[in-house]
Amino acid sequence: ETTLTVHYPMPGFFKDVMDTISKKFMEENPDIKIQFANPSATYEEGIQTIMRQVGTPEMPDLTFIGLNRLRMANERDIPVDMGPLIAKDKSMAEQGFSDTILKLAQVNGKQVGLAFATSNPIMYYNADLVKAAGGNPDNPPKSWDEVIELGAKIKALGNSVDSIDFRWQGDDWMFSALLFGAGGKMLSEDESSVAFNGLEGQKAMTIIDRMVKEAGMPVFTKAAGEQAFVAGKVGFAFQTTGALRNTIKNVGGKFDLRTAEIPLIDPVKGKLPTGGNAVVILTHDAAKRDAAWKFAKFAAGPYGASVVVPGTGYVPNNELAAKSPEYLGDFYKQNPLFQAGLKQMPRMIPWYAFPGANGVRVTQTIVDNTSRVVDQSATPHEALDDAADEVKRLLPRS
Amino acid sequence: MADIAASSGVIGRTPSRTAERHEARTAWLLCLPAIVLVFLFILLPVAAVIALGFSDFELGYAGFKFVGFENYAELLTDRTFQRSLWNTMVYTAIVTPVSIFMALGLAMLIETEGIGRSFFRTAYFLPVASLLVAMATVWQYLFHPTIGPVNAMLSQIGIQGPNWLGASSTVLYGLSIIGIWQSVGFNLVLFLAGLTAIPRELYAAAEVDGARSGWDRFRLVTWPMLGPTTLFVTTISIINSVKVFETVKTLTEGGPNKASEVLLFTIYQEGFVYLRVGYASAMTVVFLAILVVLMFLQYRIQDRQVHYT
Amino acid sequence: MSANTLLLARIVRLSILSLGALVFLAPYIFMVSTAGKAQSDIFTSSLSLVPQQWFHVQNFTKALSRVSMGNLLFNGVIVCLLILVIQVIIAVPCAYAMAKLKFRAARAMMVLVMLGLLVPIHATALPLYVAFDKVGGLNSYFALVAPFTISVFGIFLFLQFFRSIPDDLIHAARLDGMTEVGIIARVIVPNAWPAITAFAIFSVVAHWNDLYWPLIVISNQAYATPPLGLLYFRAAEAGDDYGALMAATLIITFPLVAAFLLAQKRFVEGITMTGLKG
Amino acid sequence: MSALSLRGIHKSFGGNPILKGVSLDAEPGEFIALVGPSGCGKSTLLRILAGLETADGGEIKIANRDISTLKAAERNIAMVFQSYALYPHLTAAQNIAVPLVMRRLTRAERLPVIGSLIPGQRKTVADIKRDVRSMAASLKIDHLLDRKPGQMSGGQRQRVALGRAMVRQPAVFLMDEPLSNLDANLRVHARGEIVELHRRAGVPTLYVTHDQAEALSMADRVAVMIGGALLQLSPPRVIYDDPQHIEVAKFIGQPRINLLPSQIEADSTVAVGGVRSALSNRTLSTGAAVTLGIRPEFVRIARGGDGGLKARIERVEFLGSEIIVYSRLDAIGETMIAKVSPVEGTGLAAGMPIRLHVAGEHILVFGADGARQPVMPQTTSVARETAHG
Amino acid sequence: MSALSLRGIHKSFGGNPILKGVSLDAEPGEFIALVGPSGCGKSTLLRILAGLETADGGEIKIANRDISTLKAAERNIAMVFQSYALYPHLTAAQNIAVPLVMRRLTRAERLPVIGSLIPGQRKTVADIKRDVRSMAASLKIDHLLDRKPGQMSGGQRQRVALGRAMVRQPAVFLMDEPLSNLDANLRVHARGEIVELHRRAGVPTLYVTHDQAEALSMADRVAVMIGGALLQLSPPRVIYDDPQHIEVAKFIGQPRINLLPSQIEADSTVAVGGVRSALSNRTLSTGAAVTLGIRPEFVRIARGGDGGLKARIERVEFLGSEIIVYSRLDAIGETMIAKVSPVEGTGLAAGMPIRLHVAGEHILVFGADGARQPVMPQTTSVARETAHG
Ligand SMILES: Nc1ncnc2c1ncn2[C@@H]1O[C@H](COP(=O)(O)OP(=O)(O)OP(=O)(O)O)[C@@H](O)[C@H]1O
Ligand SMILES: Nc1ncnc2c1ncn2[C@@H]1O[C@H](COP(=O)(O)OP(=O)(O)OP(=O)(O)O)[C@@H](O)[C@H]1O
Ligand SMILES: O=P(O)(O)OC[C@H](O)CO
Ligand SMILES: [Mg+2]
Ligand SMILES: [Mg+2]
Repeated sequence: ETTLTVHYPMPGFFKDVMDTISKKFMEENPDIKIQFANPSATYEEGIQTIMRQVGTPEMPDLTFIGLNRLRMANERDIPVDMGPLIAKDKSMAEQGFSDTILKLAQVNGKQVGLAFATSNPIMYYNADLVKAAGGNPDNPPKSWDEVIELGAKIKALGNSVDSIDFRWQGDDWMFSALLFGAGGKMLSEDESSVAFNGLEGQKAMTIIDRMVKEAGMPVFTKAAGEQAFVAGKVGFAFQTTGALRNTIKNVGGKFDLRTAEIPLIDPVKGKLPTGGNAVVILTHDAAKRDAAWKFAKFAAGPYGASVVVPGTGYVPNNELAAKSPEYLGDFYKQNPLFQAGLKQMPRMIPWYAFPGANGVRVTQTIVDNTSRVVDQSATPHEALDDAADEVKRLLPRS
Repeated sequence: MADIAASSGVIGRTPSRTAERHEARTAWLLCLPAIVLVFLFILLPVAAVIALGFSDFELGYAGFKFVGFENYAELLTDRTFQRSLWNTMVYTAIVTPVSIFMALGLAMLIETEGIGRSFFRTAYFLPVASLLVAMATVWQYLFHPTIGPVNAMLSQIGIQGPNWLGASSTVLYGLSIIGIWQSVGFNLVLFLAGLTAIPRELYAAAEVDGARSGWDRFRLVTWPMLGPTTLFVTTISIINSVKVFETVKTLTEGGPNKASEVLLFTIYQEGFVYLRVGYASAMTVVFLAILVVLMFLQYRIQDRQVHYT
Repeated sequence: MSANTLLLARIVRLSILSLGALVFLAPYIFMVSTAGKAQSDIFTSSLSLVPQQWFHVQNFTKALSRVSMGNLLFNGVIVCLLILVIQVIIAVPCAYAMAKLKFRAARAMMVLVMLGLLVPIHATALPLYVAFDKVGGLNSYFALVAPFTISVFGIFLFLQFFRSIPDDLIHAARLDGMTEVGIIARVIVPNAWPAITAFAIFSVVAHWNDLYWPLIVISNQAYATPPLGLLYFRAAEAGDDYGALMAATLIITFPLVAAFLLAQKRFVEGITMTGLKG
Repeated sequence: MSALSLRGIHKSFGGNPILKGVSLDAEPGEFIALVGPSGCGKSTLLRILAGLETADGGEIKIANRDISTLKAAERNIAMVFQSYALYPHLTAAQNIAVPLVMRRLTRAERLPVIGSLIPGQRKTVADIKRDVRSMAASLKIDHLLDRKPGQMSGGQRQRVALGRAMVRQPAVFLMDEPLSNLDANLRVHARGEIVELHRRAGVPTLYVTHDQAEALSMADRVAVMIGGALLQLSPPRVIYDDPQHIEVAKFIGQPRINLLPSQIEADSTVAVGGVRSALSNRTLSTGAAVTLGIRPEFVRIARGGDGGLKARIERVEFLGSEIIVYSRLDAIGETMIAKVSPVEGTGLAAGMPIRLHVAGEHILVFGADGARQPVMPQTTSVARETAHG
Repeated sequence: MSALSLRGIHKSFGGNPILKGVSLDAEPGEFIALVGPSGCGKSTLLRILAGLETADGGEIKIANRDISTLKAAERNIAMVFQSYALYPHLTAAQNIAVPLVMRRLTRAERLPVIGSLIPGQRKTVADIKRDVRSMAASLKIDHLLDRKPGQMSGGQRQRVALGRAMVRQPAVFLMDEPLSNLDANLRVHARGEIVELHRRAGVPTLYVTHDQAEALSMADRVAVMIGGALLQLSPPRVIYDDPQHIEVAKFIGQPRINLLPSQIEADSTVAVGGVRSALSNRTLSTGAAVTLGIRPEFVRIARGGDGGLKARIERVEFLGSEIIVYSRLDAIGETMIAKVSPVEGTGLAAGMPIRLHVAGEHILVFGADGARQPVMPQTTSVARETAHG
C-alpha cells in the first residue's frame, strides 16, 4: 500500500473538491492512500511552502501550482517531468487530455503538470442595472465600446452606483486578457524583447483608461470591487470564471446576475489567458511516482473536472468531461451562467509566465503601472513605456 | 574605651569585591537560560540573515554564492525600498503617539469611572485579540468606498468619504487607523497595569497639596510615576509600528502603486514572492541597523528621566 | 455645586468611553452580525446589522464541521500554555537579575533584549526553519513552542516593573533567609502580578492567533493550531465564505475573551506598596 | 464660634468600628495634640478631616462651614503624613514647593515652557523658591534640597514631609507623628519651629504624637483617644493632674501611673500605705471596688524606717536625669514604680527591701467603671499603720 | 573575643563620605544602642553590617569570623528596617512567619501542595504558627494577624516588622528605630519584650533609636555617632555622666545640657555662678577658652536670695512629672535650662527674675576642641560672689 501526501492551495475553494476526489480515488485504488498536508491560503503561499520543503522530509508527493508559477517552479527543477509518463500512457487522448489542454501545463515543451482547474476571464453583469440604464440585459455588450458606453449610463444612475470593476489588481492576468484579446503578446517570440507596449498593448491599456475616463471606474481594491459588485452597486465586473460559484452565492437574490463572453479588441485573432492550476508531481520515489501519476490523471481527468466545475466555476480542463453527458453535459444546460466560460474555451492560451529570476517581479511592475492609469496619474502611453523600460531591466540578458 | 577607634580605617582586602562577585555570579546564573535561548533563537538566526545578506541565495535553488556588498549596493538605488522606508516612518509617526495617548487617556478614564470597568477594558482590548485574517475582511468592508459603513456615516454628516484603502493618498491613513485600533488595547493593558504600581498615598498627598483637578494630579503624580511604563509602551509601540506587516499583506498588498509599501512587506515580497532571499536579507540587516540606532537613542534619553530610586 | 460638576464629569466620561467602545467594537459587531447571515445577505447596499434570515445554525455548524475544531482548540491550548509557562520561568529570573542585581553584563543584556525586540520573526523564519528541519523537529509541538520560549518582550516588561519594587523589600527577604530564587518566587512574583497577568494576556493572545510560524513548521494537520483552521474558510477568488469564517473566528476568539475577562481583574487589582514607609 | 468642629464622626473598616462618634471643637489658633494607643484611629481621624477618607457619619466644619462634601484639594488643609508620602520623582525642594506651586501659580503659569512667558510668573516662582529655601533652613535640610527622597535618611525625609506641610498657610494643620524619626535635639528644635509657625499662622492644628513630652509641652489642649472614642480633651496640666478616666491616667505619664486595687471603706474613704482620702461625693457604697492611682513621682523611697508600703526592688532603670525604680509590694504583689532623682537613687539595686511612701494629696481614685471619683481636698490624713495598704 | 566586630568601616555616597572609619566591638550578648543625629549614617552602618550595602573599606567579623564576603542571606542577621519593608502581599502572620518558614522547612516542604505531604511538615508548620502567634501576642498584634500591611496603622505595621525580626534566633539583631511609631505605654512594653528576648537569645544587638530613654534604659553600652564617626561607646551612665566630647554631652540628655562659655583661670580652675572647679591636668593654659556643661537637673532655681546666676524666666514647659524652665542669664544673655519637679516649679512664670544655682560637682569642662577636661574631684569650692558667672 502506498500513501501519498497531497498539498493544495485555497482550501476555501478546493477542500470539498479534494475530499470528494480523493474519496472516490481511494475507492477505485484501494492500495493507495491519500492524505492531505496542511493547505495554503493562496497559490503564492503554496509555492513558497513547497520551495521551502524541497529536499526535506516534509515535502508532499503532489501539489497544485498556479499555472503562471509553473515556469518558475520548473526553473528550480521542482516538478517531475511527466513526459515519460505520458509517453508510456497510450490513451491520453481517450481520457480527455487533448494536446491543447496538455500545453497549458508545459514549460518550454516540458510537461511539468496536468491542468487541474482552468479558467478564463468573463464578463459578469448586473442585469437590473443594465436595464435601468436603458440597456438590454438579454443582449449584453459585445464590444468594449458598448461596455464603456453602457457603463457610463449606469454610473449616471447615481446612488453611488459604479460602472465597471475591471480586476486589474493582484497580477497581470486581466491585462493580458485585453492584450491577448487584441492579438498582442507580452514578449517577442524569442523572449528577448518587450512586446506588450506595442500597438495591441496601447489599445489594451487605453481601454482601461477609457473605463476610468468615460465610465468613471473607481480605484477599487480587489475585495472592494467584489463586494461592491455583489452588493449590486456595480454594473459590470470582469474577472475569472473561477469566481462564479462564489459570486452566485454572494449575490443570492439581490439582483439578476448574468454572465457573458468578455469583449475582444480583435474578435478574430483575439485569445484569452488561462487561469487556474495544475497538479504537479514532486516525489522522486519510483514506487510513489506511479501512484502519484495515477492520482494526477484522476484529479485532472473527467471525474475530477466534473467535481471541480460545478463547485467553482472553472471550465473543464478535460474535453471528455465537457462533452460527455455522463459528466457535465447536463450541468451546462441547467446552469446557463456557466456557459460563458465554456464558450470561450477555444480561445484559451497559456497564461504567459516571464522568464528568468525576476519573472514574478515583472508581473508586479505591470500591475503597478496599470494602477497609475486607473488612478489617472499616468497616461496609458507613459504607463506602458515605464513598465516596458523596467521589464527590460528585469529580463535575463542573453 | 579601647574598642573605640576613630581611626581612619583599615582598608584591607576590599570585601565589596567578593560580595559583588557573588552577586554577579547569581545574576549570571539567573540570566543564563535566557541568554542561551536568545543565542539560539535570535542571535544565530540573525547571524544567518547577515550572512545571507552577502549572498545571492534564492528560494528553491540549492546552492548560492557570496557576492560581497552587491546586495547593499543595489539597495542604495532601490526606489521601492526608499518608498517603503518613508511609508513606514509616516505610519509609525501616526500610530505610535496616537495609540499611546489614546491608551493613556482611556486607562485613566476607565479607572476613574466606577461603572462598567470590566466591560470597557474588554471592549478596548478586543482588537488585540482579533484574528487579522478575519478582521481584514471586516475592515475591508468597513472602509469600503461605496457600501462601507464608515463612509455611509460620513455622508450622514455631509462629508464625502475618501476611498480609504484604494487611493494612494489615503491608504496609509486607513492602515494607520487600523493600526491604532489594534494597538490601543495593547497599550491600555500596559498602562492599567502600570497604574496599579502607583502608591495611593501619593494621590492623597497631591490632593492635600492642592492638586484640585484631575489634570493636576495627573501632572504631579500619575505621569511621572508612570514614567517606566510610558518608556516601555513607547519603545514597544515604535517597534510594533515599524514591524507593521499583516494588515498591509492582507488588505492592500503594498498598493496601490506602492503607496502602502512598508519595510517588512517589502522584505517579505523580495524574499518570499520574488524569492530573492539574499537581497531580502540585506534589507533586513539595514532595517535592523536603523531600528537599533533609533531605539537606543530613544531608550537612553527616556530612561534617564524615569527611574527615581 | 460639586455634586453637579461630579455628575456632569461622570456623564462626559461615560459618553466618551461608550462612544469609544462602540468604535472599537464596531468590527466585532459587524463580525457577529455576519456570523448570522446567509452569504447573499452579507454585502448589500443597506447597512442592516440584523440578518434577513437567521443563519447562525448553518454558519456555526459549518464552522464546527468543516474543520476538526476540537483538535485545533486543544492544540492551541497546549501550545499557548507551554509557551507561556516556559516564557515566564525564563524571563522572570532574567529580568529580576537585570533590574535588581549589580553585574557588569547587565548593559550588554539590555542590548540583547532590545535587539531581540526588533528582530521580526519574518526575518529569521527561514534560518530557523532550516535548523528545525536539520534536527528533525518540524511538525511537532516542539517546533511550535521552541522559538517562543524566550520572550524578550517579557524580559523587557518585567524589567520595568521590577525596578519599581522597593529595594528594601528585597533586602528584607534576603535577611529572612531567602535565596535569590526564593525572592523571585515569594516576593517578586506575587508583587508583580499585574505585570505577569498583562504579559500572560499578550503572550496567549499572540500565540493563539499566530498564523505565520505554524504555517511554516506545520504541514501535518494533527498539530494545526486554530488560525490554520480558518484557512478552510478562505478562498482567494470572489471572497471567502464570510458567514462561516466569522462564525469560526468567533469560536476561536471566544476562549481569549473569556480568559481576558477572568484575568483583567488581576492586573488592575494592584498590590499597593504599603508595607513601606517613606 | 469654633474654628474647627467635628461632630459624631463614625468610621468602620470592613465592619470593624474604628471611630465611634468622635466630637471635638478647636478654637481659632488652638493647638490640639491627639494622643492615643497605636491603632486607636488617630490617623483615620486626620484622613477623614483632610477629606482623604469618607466618614460613615458625622459632620465636619471649618470656620462654621460644613466641608464634608468638599474634596480634599478644596479644603485647604495642610497635612504631614505618617508615611511621609513624598513624591519620589521630585527633589526635596520640589516636594516642598508643590503646595505653593499649586496655589500660587495659575494653571497656565504651571505649564512647562509657556508658563515662564506669562508676566509675573518669574516673580512668583522666585518667591516660591525663596520660601522653600527658608522653610528648609528652619528644618535644617537646606543642604539636601537637590536630593530625591530615595537618597535621604528616614529623618531627612520626615523633615521634607514636614516642610511641605508647613510652607503654606492653610485653614487647618494636621500633623501625623511628624517628628517620630528625629533625634531628640532636632525634635526639640523642630518642635520650636512648629510652635512658632503655629503662633504666626494662627490656625487650628491637630497634632498626632506618641511623644508625651511633645503633646504636653506644645499643645493648648490634649485629646486622648482610646478605642475610637475621645475620652478627654483638656489642657495638658489637667490631663495629667486631673484625668477623668482611668484609661487617660494610664495612658498619660511616663513612666506610667501606679494602680492599686482597693475598696471603699466606711465613711467613703480609701486608704493606701497609711494614707487615707475621703471621696467628695458618696455615690460609691462601702465595699465597692475602686482603683487608686499614684504617679511615680509621688512615690518616695525610704531605705528603712516605719510606715509606707513594704516592698522589694525588682529593677532600677537609669534614664540620665532620673532613675526609675520598679519594686514589688510585699503585701499584694503589685509592681510599684517610683521616679527619683539620680542623687536619691544612688545605691538602690534590685533585691533591696524598701518602704514606699505615697504623697496622699496626689492619689487619684477611679471607680469600677473607670470614671474618676473626686477626693475631698485637705481630707487626706496620715495614720501610723503597719506597712500594708 | 568579641561577638561582633567592625573595623574601620568606610562608606561614601556619590563622593560624600558618610561613614568615616567606624570601629566597634560587641561582647557576646551585648546590647548596644546606636544613637546620633538624623542623617549621621546609622542606618547605613546597619545596612552594611547586614550585607545590604557594600562598604568601601573595612572589616566585619561575627564570632571572629570574617563575614564581609558572605551574602546577606548567609549572615544570619535579623533586622528591623526603618521603613518596615513588610511584604505587601502577605498578611501579618505570614510576614512574621517568613524567616521561620525559610529556615525550618526544607525546600521541598515549602512547596505549595506537595509540601504538606512530606512527613513532619505539618508538625513544623504548626510549630511555626504557634511561634508566630506567641510573638504576635507579646507585641499585642494577635488580633491583626490576618490583615495585610495596607490595612494596618503605622504603629501596627512597625510591630509586625519587629515581630518578623524577633521571631527567629539570629547571630546578630539589628534594629533601626523599631519603636518610633508606638505610643509610650506600648513602647515601654515592647522595650521590655525586646530586652527579654535579647536576654534569652544572648546574641549581640545593635539598636538604633532616637529615644534616649530607650537607649539609656535598654543598652549595655551606648554608641554615639556623629557625622559618620563613633565619638563614644560606653555604658549609659558613663555616656550621660561622663561624656568624653562636647558633642556627646550635647546630644545625650533631654532637655539638653546647658553650655556656658568660659575661660581657664589661674591655677587651672574654672568658675561659674560662684562655683569653682580645678582641672586635674594642666594641659590648658590660663586664658584658654573652654565650655562648661551643666545638666538641667543640676540647676536649682531660687526665687530670691543671694548667689548663683541672675536670670529671668523666658518660658516654663510642663511635662507632666516635671517642669522645664528656660531662663536667660542677665550677665551673658545665654539661655539656661533647669529641670524641676512640679512641686518646685509651682508658681514659676515667664518674666520672673530668679537666681540659678549649679551643683558644682556636676560641672563638665570641655576644651576648645570639644574634648572633655577632667576635673579634680572634691576640689569644687563655693565662693560667695556677686551673681554673675
Ligand atoms: N542613596 C543615597 N545617595 C546619596 N546619599 C544617601 C543615600 N542614602 C543615604 N544617603 C545619605 O547618607 C546619610 C546617612 O544616611 P542614613 O540613612 O544612614 O542616616 P541615619 O543616621 O539612619 O538617619 P535617620 O536617623 O534620619 O534615619 C544621609 O545624609 C543621607 O542623606
Ligand atoms: N484599610 C483598612 N482596612 C481595615 N482596617 C484598617 C484599614 N486602615 C486602618 N485600619 C485599622 O483601623 C485602625 C485605626 O487605624 P489608624 O491608622 O487610624 O491608627 P492610628 O491611631 O493612627 O495608629 P498608629 O498610632 O499606630 O499610627 C487600626 O486598628 C487599623 O488596623
Ligand atoms: O483564480 P484563477 O485560477 O482563475 O486565476 C485568475 C487570476 O488569478 C485572476 O487574477
Ligand atoms: Mg497613625
Ligand atoms: Mg536611619
